[in-house]
Amino acid sequence: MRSPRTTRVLAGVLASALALSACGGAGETGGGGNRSADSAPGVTDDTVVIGTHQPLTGPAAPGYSKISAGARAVYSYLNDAGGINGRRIEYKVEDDAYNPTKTVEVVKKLVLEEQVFAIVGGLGTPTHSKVVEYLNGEGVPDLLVSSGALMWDDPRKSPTTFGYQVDYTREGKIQGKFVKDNFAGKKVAYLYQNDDVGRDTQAGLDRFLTDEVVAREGYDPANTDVNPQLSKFQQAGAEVVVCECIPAFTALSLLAAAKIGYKPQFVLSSIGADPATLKGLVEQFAKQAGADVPGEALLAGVIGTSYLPGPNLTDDPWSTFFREIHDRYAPSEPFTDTMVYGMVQAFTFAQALKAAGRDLTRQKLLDAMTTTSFDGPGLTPFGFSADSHSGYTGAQVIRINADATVTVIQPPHVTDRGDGPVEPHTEERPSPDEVVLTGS
Amino acid sequence: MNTIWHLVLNGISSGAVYAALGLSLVIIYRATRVVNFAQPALALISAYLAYATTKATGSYWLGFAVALLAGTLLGVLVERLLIRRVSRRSELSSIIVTLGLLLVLQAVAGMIWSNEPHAFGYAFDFRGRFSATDLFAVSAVLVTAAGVLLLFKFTPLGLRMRAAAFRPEVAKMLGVRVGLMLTAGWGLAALVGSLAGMLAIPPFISPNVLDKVFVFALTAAVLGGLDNPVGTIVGGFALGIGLSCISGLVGPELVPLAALAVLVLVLAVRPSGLFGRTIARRV
Amino acid sequence: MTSTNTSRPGVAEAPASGGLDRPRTRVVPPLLVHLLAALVALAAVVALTLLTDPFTNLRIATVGYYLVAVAGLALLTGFNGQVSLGHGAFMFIGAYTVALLVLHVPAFPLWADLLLAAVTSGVAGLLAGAAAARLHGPYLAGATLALAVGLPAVTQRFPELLEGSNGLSFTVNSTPDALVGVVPPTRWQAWVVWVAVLLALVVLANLARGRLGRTLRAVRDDEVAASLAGVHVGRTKVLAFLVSAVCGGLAGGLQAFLLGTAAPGSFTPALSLSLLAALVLGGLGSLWGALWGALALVYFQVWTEDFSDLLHLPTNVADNLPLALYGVVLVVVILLFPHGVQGGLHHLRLRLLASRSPRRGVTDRVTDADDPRSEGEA
Amino acid sequence: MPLRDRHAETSPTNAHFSSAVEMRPMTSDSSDTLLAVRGVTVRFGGLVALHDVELTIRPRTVVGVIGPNGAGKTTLFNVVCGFVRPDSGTLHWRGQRLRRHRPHQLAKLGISRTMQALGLFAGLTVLENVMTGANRHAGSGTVAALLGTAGSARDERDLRERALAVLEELDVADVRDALPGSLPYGVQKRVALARALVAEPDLLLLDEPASGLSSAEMDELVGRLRWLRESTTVVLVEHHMDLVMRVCDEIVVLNFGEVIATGTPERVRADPLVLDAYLGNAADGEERAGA
Repeated sequence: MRSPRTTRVLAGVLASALALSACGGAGETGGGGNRSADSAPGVTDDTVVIGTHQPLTGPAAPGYSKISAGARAVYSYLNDAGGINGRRIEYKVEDDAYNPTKTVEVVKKLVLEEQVFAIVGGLGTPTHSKVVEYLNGEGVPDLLVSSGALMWDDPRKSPTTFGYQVDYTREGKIQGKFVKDNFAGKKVAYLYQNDDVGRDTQAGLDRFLTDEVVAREGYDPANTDVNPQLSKFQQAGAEVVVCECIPAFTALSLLAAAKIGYKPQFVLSSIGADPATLKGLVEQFAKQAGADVPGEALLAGVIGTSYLPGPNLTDDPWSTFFREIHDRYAPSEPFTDTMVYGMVQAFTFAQALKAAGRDLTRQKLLDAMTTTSFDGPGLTPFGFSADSHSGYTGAQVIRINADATVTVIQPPHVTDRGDGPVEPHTEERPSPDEVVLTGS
Repeated sequence: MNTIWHLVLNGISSGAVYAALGLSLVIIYRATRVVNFAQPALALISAYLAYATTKATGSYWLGFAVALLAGTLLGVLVERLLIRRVSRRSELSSIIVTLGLLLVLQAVAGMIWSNEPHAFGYAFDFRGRFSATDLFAVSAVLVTAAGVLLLFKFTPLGLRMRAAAFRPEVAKMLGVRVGLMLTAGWGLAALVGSLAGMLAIPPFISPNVLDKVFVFALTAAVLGGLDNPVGTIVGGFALGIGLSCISGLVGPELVPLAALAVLVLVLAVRPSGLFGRTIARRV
Repeated sequence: MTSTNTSRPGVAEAPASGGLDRPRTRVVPPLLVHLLAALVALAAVVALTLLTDPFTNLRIATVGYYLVAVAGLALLTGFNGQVSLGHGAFMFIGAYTVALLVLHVPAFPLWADLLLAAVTSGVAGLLAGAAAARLHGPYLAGATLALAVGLPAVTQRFPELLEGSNGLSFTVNSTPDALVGVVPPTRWQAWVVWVAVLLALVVLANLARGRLGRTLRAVRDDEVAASLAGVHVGRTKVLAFLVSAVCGGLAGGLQAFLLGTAAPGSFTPALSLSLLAALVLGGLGSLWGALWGALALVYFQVWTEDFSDLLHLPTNVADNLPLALYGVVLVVVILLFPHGVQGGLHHLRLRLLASRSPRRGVTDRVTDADDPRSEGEA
Repeated sequence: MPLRDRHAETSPTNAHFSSAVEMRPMTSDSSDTLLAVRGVTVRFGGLVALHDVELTIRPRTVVGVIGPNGAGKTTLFNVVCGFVRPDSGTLHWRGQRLRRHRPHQLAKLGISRTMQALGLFAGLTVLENVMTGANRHAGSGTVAALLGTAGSARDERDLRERALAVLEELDVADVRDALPGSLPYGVQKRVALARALVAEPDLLLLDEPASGLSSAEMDELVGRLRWLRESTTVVLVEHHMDLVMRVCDEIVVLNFGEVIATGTPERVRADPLVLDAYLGNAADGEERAGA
């Protein structure tokens, strides 16, 4: 029934479409190099504007929404003390709800509309990975990404991106060696988040653990029922469960094990081993668990890794330093590892900003990232150099006590992403008094 | 075999929750032909109130009572203030209004109690393959469901509620206060929904905690037939057990896909759910 | 965009007078009219992008792809009365199609990628429509919600190809070499998006204003009567699903092109629900409503976030304020302006006409327009 | 008793005497018969809605199907329209057997129907309602409509003109831009009739065309039905004996799903069985017309 006219119109549409095809392949990379980084948008005589994207709402907000609160407290502290090189830091936080589409939108907003000088601590692998290419293309410093993915360390492809966390593989290696050394001959199970966190951590663990591993089970962050996984571990007779989980799933796993009367040794990744948060989540259930399990026993004895001076390292001067800032600038928020995570991040950025000097450009900030020796607040050094943008290079191993304090059971060790050994890190860190950022 | 048994036990208690929340949707759908997307938010707010009460007094059961009471009250208020104005309009209007309410209430919860998770206790000891808490959940849901059915079938109030829902004009002529009955229906539904929330939320409460549960509860209700309480209860338990088995045997990431597949398969054969009545063709 | 307000009585009908004794003149094909209107709209968009900064250009492009998504939904839900809570699933399909093509078949030109995104999504829409054609009201709503929740889980099943929950990231090269450095990238992107959007809208306007649009609405109002009038009800419903899925796929593809991402976290049920909310805010039953809805989707959030920043509230309140305001607006609009922005504008215009020529009895029609219209089955 | 004999003729045992309507000239089924219903039985669960019903419709006639409430009149229409599948029996349209036909195919076959509940499209204007009924005349396909070709525009103009013509014919063209819900019931009924007529059907099935009309409107309807007979064939289901007696060439009386009488109005009027059926249903208030 198609009229000749219809055919003609169809032909016309096709022809014009073909004409458009002169544009070339959509996936072929075009010419044009990176923007010059030797500029300084967002910088005035007395301010520097920086931005970040964080999940303040939505399903990922629990656990992460307080990082920017910690960072903000540190910036307020620094600004009250006169700023860095005479400049106040203006900290713009955009909520991306952990939705990659929104991440791209808000980051472009920060860069194009807010004219930020740098992006600091953008959170999340699925989210931040979508803006790395853009930020590098625009020459925007993309510092201290809040994720342990390996991809931030790629100086050739992404010269302006720098990691922050100890990456998942390094951490896996440290955990793997620790388990191998301290739980020789015991059966091990992995509970992993079914994304790059799980994949990269297992790569590290597997360098030391092979035949010991009797079960590997993934969990999906959208599915809070982990009873099936823990049941399988119990049936496989696993005595050590390495849990590469975010805090909520660490807590869920502890409770699921308690539910089925399964008592393995838990070994937690740093991302899910925040004692203060975990205590808040599980202590009530420990109380409920009755007589045969002493109070708070759910958490007691759990082993984890950490690389920051968390709230529980009470004899660490940095921990005290941050607690003081917290008490003054964010007293209403709980003082947790999450908070310290944001605080150390902000402090580290301030160190780089200080080192970049008064005559600030983006290139100078990037140079400062690789030349500054960031001794402290972190427990291990960063891997920053001309050919590495890797964040923290190691971690210590802690045991959580019944009262949610922690005992360091293995001092900080460092390693690399490859075949390198896991070695103790011995250098002393300076105290907060010795790192002077403000004033002239 | 052992594994499957464990998975089934595990699924029964989550199924109880889907059944209860699904039942609350069905009660409202029968009464006002509205699918209440705000139901998880009503349950959320009442659970947060329970959380606050328990924290202040130390008594779980006082919090439990507050949740049920607050839930009922919220349901009544929502019907009086919002639904009454839109229920005679299109289906879409009520969907959007309840969605809007969902957003507002979740945001309010986040404003008051923050978006961070808080520990939220179980009613009884949670330990054991089929713990006291699981037993409580299942029996509470079954008792509630039975109560709702008996109320509808055998009490004058239930009769009036049904009359108001299905033949409002006739009911009005017979002296039934139709508006009051619809309000009562919402109150009852929100009560059941709050119970579901109290059972579903532990161990942690945060503003989005009931989102997934709600999707599965709606799936269960659609599976069972939206105007059929018994079908929804059966659908809820079946879905709980089925999804637990899929999570344990195939992979946890397949759970949402499996729910979709089951729904498509069932609706392809029976467009009004397993136990739903097919709407007679009007000619 | 052209006036497609065919569901309203009277005033919007272009040749309202004339009737039977109008001489048989040559008809102007709707295609021509709509293409001309699209050209005018494109000129306006280009002018707007020239006047605004790069980031606003990006927002203009964002409005564009949301517009085509909401317009597709308008056809399905507004015109045809099938309430879909899972429209985001089609955007998901479109976005991943473009992403995979850009990554694995880089030689394909952009228009081919977008076309394939629309086609792939259309096939999915055909399947979904065939399954949904027998479902009514809340059963359809429940099934489509399950679609929105379930489909993105596919990425977990094929982590090698689809990169699991992290999703795919890529850069789409679209600026012709001659324009590199001349036209800012976001401006060029906005142009590309709007060309595609307007082409899609031309087709949608052809459909909405013609016999098919009338058929869709007839099926919405009364399936039995429609079938007696010779309308194949099932096929019509599937057609509505197909067209709206094509639009959804195109929107997803444009989003992927614009933002260089395709990740499951972008296609949550919240996206589907906000598309539906935007449609209702803008006004059902008219493609203009989709425009207002898309604008609201993009700008409402911006304004509320700016607003909550201004107030210096505690973080818990400030973080949640935009969400709360969005919810309040949804409720208020439904309660006070049940026909959305477009309904309000229409009302206003009729009022103005009525005050200008009181004899025409337009006031009656104003009440007509306010009659609650039946959606889906009575 | 002739009536009993005739009734016996329709029973399955005598099915080969298929000439059910006595009046009908004894010609073969195909040449002079528009629609033939043969031995149709419909059961809903245990209830027999139609039992072995025979009906023959010749061109250019007005046939009335009457009977008390629940006699199976609308079910008969629904069988013809394909909404209800008969448990046994056949339908022939112009001599062709209709097998598993669906409602939407009727328009193409040349059969239109109005509904008791009108079924006007509430969101469409009167003109659009009627244009929907004219779809049968649209020549261009879906693709052309999507592309908005000149062909589809010509179609659209054609449909519009056809619709307007019918609206004028029924004196409702002045409300063409109104939504049906805002119109008086009588006008709505005319719009529904217009929607059925615009398809230019060979057979028009009217379900209760007179219900809810004033006596003036009823007179108008009678005139219109007579006028319709000039160009088409009408079958109407009706309670109003008065109307039926005035306009029908032929009447079929149903009771409890069975044809109890057929023939001219005069014959049916005189049939004691019919009287019985109606008096037996004394509650039937619609019968006030006092035939």
